[in-house]
Amino acid sequence: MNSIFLLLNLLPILFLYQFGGDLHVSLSLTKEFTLSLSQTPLGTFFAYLSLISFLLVTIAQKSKKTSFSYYALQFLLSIAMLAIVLAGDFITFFIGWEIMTWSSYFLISKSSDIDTKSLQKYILFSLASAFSLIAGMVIAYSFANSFDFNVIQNSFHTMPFNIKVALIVLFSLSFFTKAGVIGLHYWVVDTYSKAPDLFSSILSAVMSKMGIYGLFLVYGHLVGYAELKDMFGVILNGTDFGYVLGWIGVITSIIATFKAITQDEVKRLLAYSSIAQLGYIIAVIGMGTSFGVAGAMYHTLIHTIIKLLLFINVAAIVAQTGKNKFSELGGLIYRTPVSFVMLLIGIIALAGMPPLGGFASKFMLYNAAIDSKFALILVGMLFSGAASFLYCYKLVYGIYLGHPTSKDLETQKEVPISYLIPQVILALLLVATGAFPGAFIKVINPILIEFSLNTIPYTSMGVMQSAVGNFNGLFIISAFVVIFVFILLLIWRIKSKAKNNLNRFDISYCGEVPSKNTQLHYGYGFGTDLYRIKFVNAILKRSSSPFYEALATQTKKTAGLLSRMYYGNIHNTMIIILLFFSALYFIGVN
Amino acid sequence: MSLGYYFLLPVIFSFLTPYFRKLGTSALRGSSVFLTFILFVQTLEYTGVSLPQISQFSVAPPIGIAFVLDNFSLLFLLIFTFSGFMVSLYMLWYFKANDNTNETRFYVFFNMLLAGSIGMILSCDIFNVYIFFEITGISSYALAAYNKDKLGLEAGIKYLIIGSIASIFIVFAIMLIYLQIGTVNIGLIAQRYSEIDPKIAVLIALMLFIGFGTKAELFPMNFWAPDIYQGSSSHVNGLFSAIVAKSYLFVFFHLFYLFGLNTKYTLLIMSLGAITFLVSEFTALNQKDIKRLFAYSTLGQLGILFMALASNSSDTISGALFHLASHSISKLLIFLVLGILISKFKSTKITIVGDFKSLFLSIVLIIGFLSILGIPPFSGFIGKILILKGFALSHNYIAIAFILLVSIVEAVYFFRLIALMLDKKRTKTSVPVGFVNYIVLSVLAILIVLFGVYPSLLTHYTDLATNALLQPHSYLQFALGVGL
Amino acid sequence: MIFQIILLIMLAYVVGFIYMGLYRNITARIQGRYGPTVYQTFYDSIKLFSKKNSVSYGWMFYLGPVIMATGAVLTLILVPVFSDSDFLRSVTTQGNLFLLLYLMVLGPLGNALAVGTGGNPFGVMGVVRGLTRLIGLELPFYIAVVGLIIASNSSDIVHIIDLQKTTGLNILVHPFLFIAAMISMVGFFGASPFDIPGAPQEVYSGPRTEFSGKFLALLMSQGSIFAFAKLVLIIDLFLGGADSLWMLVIKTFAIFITIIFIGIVYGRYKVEQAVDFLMKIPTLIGVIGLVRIIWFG
Amino acid sequence: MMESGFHGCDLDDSLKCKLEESGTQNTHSVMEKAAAWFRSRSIFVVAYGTGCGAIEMPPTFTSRYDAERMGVVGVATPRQADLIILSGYLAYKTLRRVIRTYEQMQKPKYIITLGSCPINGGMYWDSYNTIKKLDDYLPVDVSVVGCMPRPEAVIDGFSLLQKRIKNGEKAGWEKYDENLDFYKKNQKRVLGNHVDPSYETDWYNLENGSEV
Repeated sequence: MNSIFLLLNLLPILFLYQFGGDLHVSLSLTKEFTLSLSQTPLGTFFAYLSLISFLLVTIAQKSKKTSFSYYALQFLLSIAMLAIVLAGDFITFFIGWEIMTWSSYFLISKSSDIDTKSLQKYILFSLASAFSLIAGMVIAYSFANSFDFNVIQNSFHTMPFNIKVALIVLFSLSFFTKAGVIGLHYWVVDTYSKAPDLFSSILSAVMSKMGIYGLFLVYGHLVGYAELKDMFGVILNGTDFGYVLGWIGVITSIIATFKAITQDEVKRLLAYSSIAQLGYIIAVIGMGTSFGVAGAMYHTLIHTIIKLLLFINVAAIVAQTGKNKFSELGGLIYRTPVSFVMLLIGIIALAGMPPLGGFASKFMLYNAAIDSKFALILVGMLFSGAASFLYCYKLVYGIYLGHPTSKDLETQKEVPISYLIPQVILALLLVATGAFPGAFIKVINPILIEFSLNTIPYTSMGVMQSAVGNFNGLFIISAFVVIFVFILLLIWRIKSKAKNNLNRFDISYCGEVPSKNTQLHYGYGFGTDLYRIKFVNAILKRSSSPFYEALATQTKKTAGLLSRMYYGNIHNTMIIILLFFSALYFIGVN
Repeated sequence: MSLGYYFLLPVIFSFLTPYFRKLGTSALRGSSVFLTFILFVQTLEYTGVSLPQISQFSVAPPIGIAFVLDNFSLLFLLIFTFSGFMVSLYMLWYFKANDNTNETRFYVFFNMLLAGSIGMILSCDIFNVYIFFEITGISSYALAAYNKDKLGLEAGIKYLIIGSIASIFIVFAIMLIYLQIGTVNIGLIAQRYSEIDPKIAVLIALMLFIGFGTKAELFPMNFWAPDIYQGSSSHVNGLFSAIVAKSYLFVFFHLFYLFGLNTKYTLLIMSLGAITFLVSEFTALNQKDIKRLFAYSTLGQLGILFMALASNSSDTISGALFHLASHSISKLLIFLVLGILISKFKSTKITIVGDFKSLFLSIVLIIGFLSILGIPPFSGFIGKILILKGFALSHNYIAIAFILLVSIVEAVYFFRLIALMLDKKRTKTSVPVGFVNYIVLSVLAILIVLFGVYPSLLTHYTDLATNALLQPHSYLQFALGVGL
Repeated sequence: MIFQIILLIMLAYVVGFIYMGLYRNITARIQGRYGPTVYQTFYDSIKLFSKKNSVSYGWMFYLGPVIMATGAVLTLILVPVFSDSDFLRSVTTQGNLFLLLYLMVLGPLGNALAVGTGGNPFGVMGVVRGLTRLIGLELPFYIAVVGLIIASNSSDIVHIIDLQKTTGLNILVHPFLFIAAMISMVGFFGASPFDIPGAPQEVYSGPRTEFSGKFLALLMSQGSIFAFAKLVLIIDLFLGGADSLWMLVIKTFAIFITIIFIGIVYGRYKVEQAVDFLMKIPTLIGVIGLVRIIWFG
Repeated sequence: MMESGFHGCDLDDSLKCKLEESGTQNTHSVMEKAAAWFRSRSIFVVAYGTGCGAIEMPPTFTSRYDAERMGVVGVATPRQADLIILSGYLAYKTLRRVIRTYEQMQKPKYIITLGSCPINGGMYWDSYNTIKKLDDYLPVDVSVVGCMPRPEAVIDGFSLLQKRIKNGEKAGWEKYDENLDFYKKNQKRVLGNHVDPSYETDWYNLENGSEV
């Protein structure tokens, strides 16, 4: 079954490749509705991104017992996403969007530890997002008389100002919910952590990117960055709109980063990290400059790769050990060395460390902020980046380093090869993007042209060019490797004998001898310091859940109040009818 | 076939039912299937004919009946006959699976119900409308109570009382009209309605509004409805939801537009529809009884229909009619599936949807749910988006916001049910579906999907129906031409 | 080219060690002691390299210090030590200030992996304290760097140095940024009051707890190279760089002695106090400088 | 102050100590001589404050006497240390930790004891839970006598140790390696079977039929 669906997943890629970037199909549903696919450079990028992700995840599913319906739904999901990114009008977009919503809902429900509350959270937020989208699209229709993107784009500037703002707000809300902007992220963490382990990678790596695609579509294509600038005016070197979005993104990423550090469940940490990383993208997506778009695109690519890698890695570990908490894992480094290296590459990129692709995308993001002179936003981004080192380290330490917290961890074997193949591919991609950061500029430039922005100069594969300095990824990575090897050889040559097979309990422990019962894994203690820092404590204490819980309670109360009306006896009904009639009569006559 | 047979055939079959019973149960059941099949096929034939059409039966002039079929009533006729056909097929299974001595009684009133509701939408004489109104009413009371259990009897009695009150209002209205204009022909009334003294006109409008509004389950006259749904069998609920409520809705809006009430009362009906939608969806949240839950859901959808149909704009109405058709099919599907579950578990708690194990039932049930929620690629989506698009074109953004916000509340309980179905921790019992149900339910589900992916099948008719409703010249011509 | 780089590393090594020795010596003098010779750290390093054995908990433990040293050396060659040297300029333009900001953390994170592998909870506690402190420590420094980048409209250090020849030294033009950066620098040097990660009274010596022999020696060596690189970075950013060895020594020493003097008079902050402090006063100073640049610059 | 040597193993006669008098040259190549010089110039101390001698340590390392000028500096962990200072009597309980600490130090490593107690039990000569002669359990390099020795004496001890390191004389850790049986046997006598963590001395404990 796996191989069948592997081939099936290859089909859309081949199909897309066959059309060579110029796919325009349309099919009339009714006299008003047309289903149309229209390929743009932006859509093509996202299409390949999602399709290849699905392919890799399907490879990883090989060794996990997976039912036919799971595969079928996943395939349906990939087709729905293809429809979203290739859609030429809102109807197609929305149909794809909703099929994505419910097929992912059923996929999530296949997890063994899902509960009704999380499912409800997911679907309600998804539907709220969809309804916000539908509101936007019908309002746009009422002025453009068409759901076609190009028609809406052409008639957008003729709409009244308040309608323009309403449209931007509605679409933004919808896509923000999907991307999990803080405040609207209530569903994200539970869903990501409780979904089937491999499906979490799709959720985080691909599905959240559909929100980003939507934002690009609206800001870049439908509204247009020039129009945004005209509408909202200019602050510093950027737009007011970009400034607001910048703060939204930065606050999202700072809060989510701190929340991530304090999580005990591996997938919850990754979920918060996902929110934080998408915060970066949102921070620059509205800036309306070439670098803003390029940074957001680049980070989209890198984040997809990283999150696929990390979630597949974690899924493999969870499948292998049956544990998903930092306090229950640990010390797997020499049991599963390949997995460890893969995760290491992932977190180096996640932290934005230089030799790998993570830095290239961060650099683009920072350049975007510099370009618009949004200094404090840039500082915020850097700050959240610095805080993210903590959760990156927690991720690798909690699972692989330190001490095994239970006996069965000491006898684990390396995870199945099918989990490792996609990880190796993704890790190589991260190295490649790190070494050749400039190569991606070629992909971005057509999109910038599509958005009628200036293109970014391209010099060579290895060099990332920017207005305020550039960096040579190839040089950095080769210098790193050369120095590393040099120092390694040096230290290797030094005679001081390294005693390698040291027992893991043989540590400096104040002269004591720790035993198997001694709690030596520090996985649990991470982030407790943070609660004592006033500023961070203020963030960690707050949560969006009281608000939504209160909303749910109030809704229930209202429902209870209203339903009391329906439990009266027949006399009351009659009296109500008569009273209503007389009331209406007097109003009507007078 | 003359239009009159739409009324006559069911009546005749209804009266013949005891004799069919004597021929054997299969003849009894077969007769109903045959009848509904004939009616449905006949209706399909009318789709290709130029409309309106008229046929009259005069006993001795001026006593007689005249039927007019225009595009608006054709749509309803399609829905009714199709739903009737589906239900009668379903009953083949139902009576086999459940020992029920009331079989004959059911078929009598089922045929009668069809006769009444079809007569109501075809008649062009307001007094005949009233008569059919009563026929429909009486058969529904009987159907509600035919289980003869406590809840069923309570439902029947309640329904009877409320129905009588509604009829009183209608009779008064008809009397007033007759006193003022001296005719009961709808065409003539429509022409001369403006001549009525405005104060009396208000009174007539309100009485008609209360009478039909009560039956069409409009807030605040719908407090009886959930009790009735709770007391009746599930397939009867399907009939109520797909046929009965829709037939009252038809008359309500037919008169609404013919009498030119749309100029004055649009806002009132729209806001009442909105409140219906809001109140019922919120109330549905806390329901523990599955039939009651879907009663509220039906009320809510009717609320949307009231909002959209009263909106005076052809786009919205066309969308509303699409939604109406889609809702009839989806609700019928849901109620039939629930019937299967209820007869298996002998319980009406909402948890029964989490207890059964049948892939087929799960899939069709979820299709029904998603369609009602308006999620693509199912027919409910097209209906909803058409309605919203219509509101958007008339720049009625408040209505859009309202529908979408309340829809989220609706989603809460629908997805709670779906989550129950998907909950792997519950112990699941397999449920026998029955061969005929496979056909019935798949046809319904396929139609939902078909209208979802290929809506122009249906939009063709809804557009014609909208035109017929908003520009009733040809209808009026025919109605006036009734030579009684 | 390789030769030049090796020469540079040697220079950094020697100067770094002497500075570290001076650090101990000056500290001793301030405390009224005679103190060790300035070469003491060099002796320590050689002694550690010549230890008969050094514990290792596997290959990741082995590689950690190497990664850390790589980070330090890479940082060094990307900071223009001599602002006039064409060769160094060409090398440093391969990177930029953002790259340096991240490279400066790369080493410690690499080493943190080794610490984690070592399995000593005290070591990991040290790392976590270090990373937590880093949250606060980086903030003023980031503000300063971002301010400079925006003020000179370039993240290229060479360009920032060149610009100071016309506009005047950044320490005078942007004093607020300099103060913010200096407070961070105190922490980057592990001087009081921000020396909580390796507080010997609490967590042994923090991240270095399990390192012995050649690994400890490598860590010490990279520490001095890294310290030198950081000093050079500060003088490049704020003091217009150095074009000769003498200028380099004088300027770096000036910065260095300031840091020593700050470090010697303060007690140790707890980690939350440190972050709290860093998020308040230096950040505020930095923001004032930043706002001055963006809105009034 | 006296130099510690192996002048008799009165506690156990079954094992023979391979005694070598101190003063033997152990360094041959230039490299090793240089290394020995550097070692003597830089001594990292883990100060194990047993007994009353702990009070003498702070003055030794702080302003008044400043051992750092000789390159002697305190560190926190045994992994980094070259020298352990035991500053007083050693109860059995303490001995267990001291042995553990000593074995975690990296070679070359040295021991300096302060006061009389580690030499002959001092005032605890008839205590039921105090060892009398540390040299039977761990190889002491330098014993600084006195009750308690003043910091000057301690520093004198340091310089003696430095001289011995510089000269490449055979140090205690080498003797410990060579006579491990002897030391372990003695340690076991006072500490019972659980002398050390099993992974260090599996061979030893298993030989005696005890499970750890």
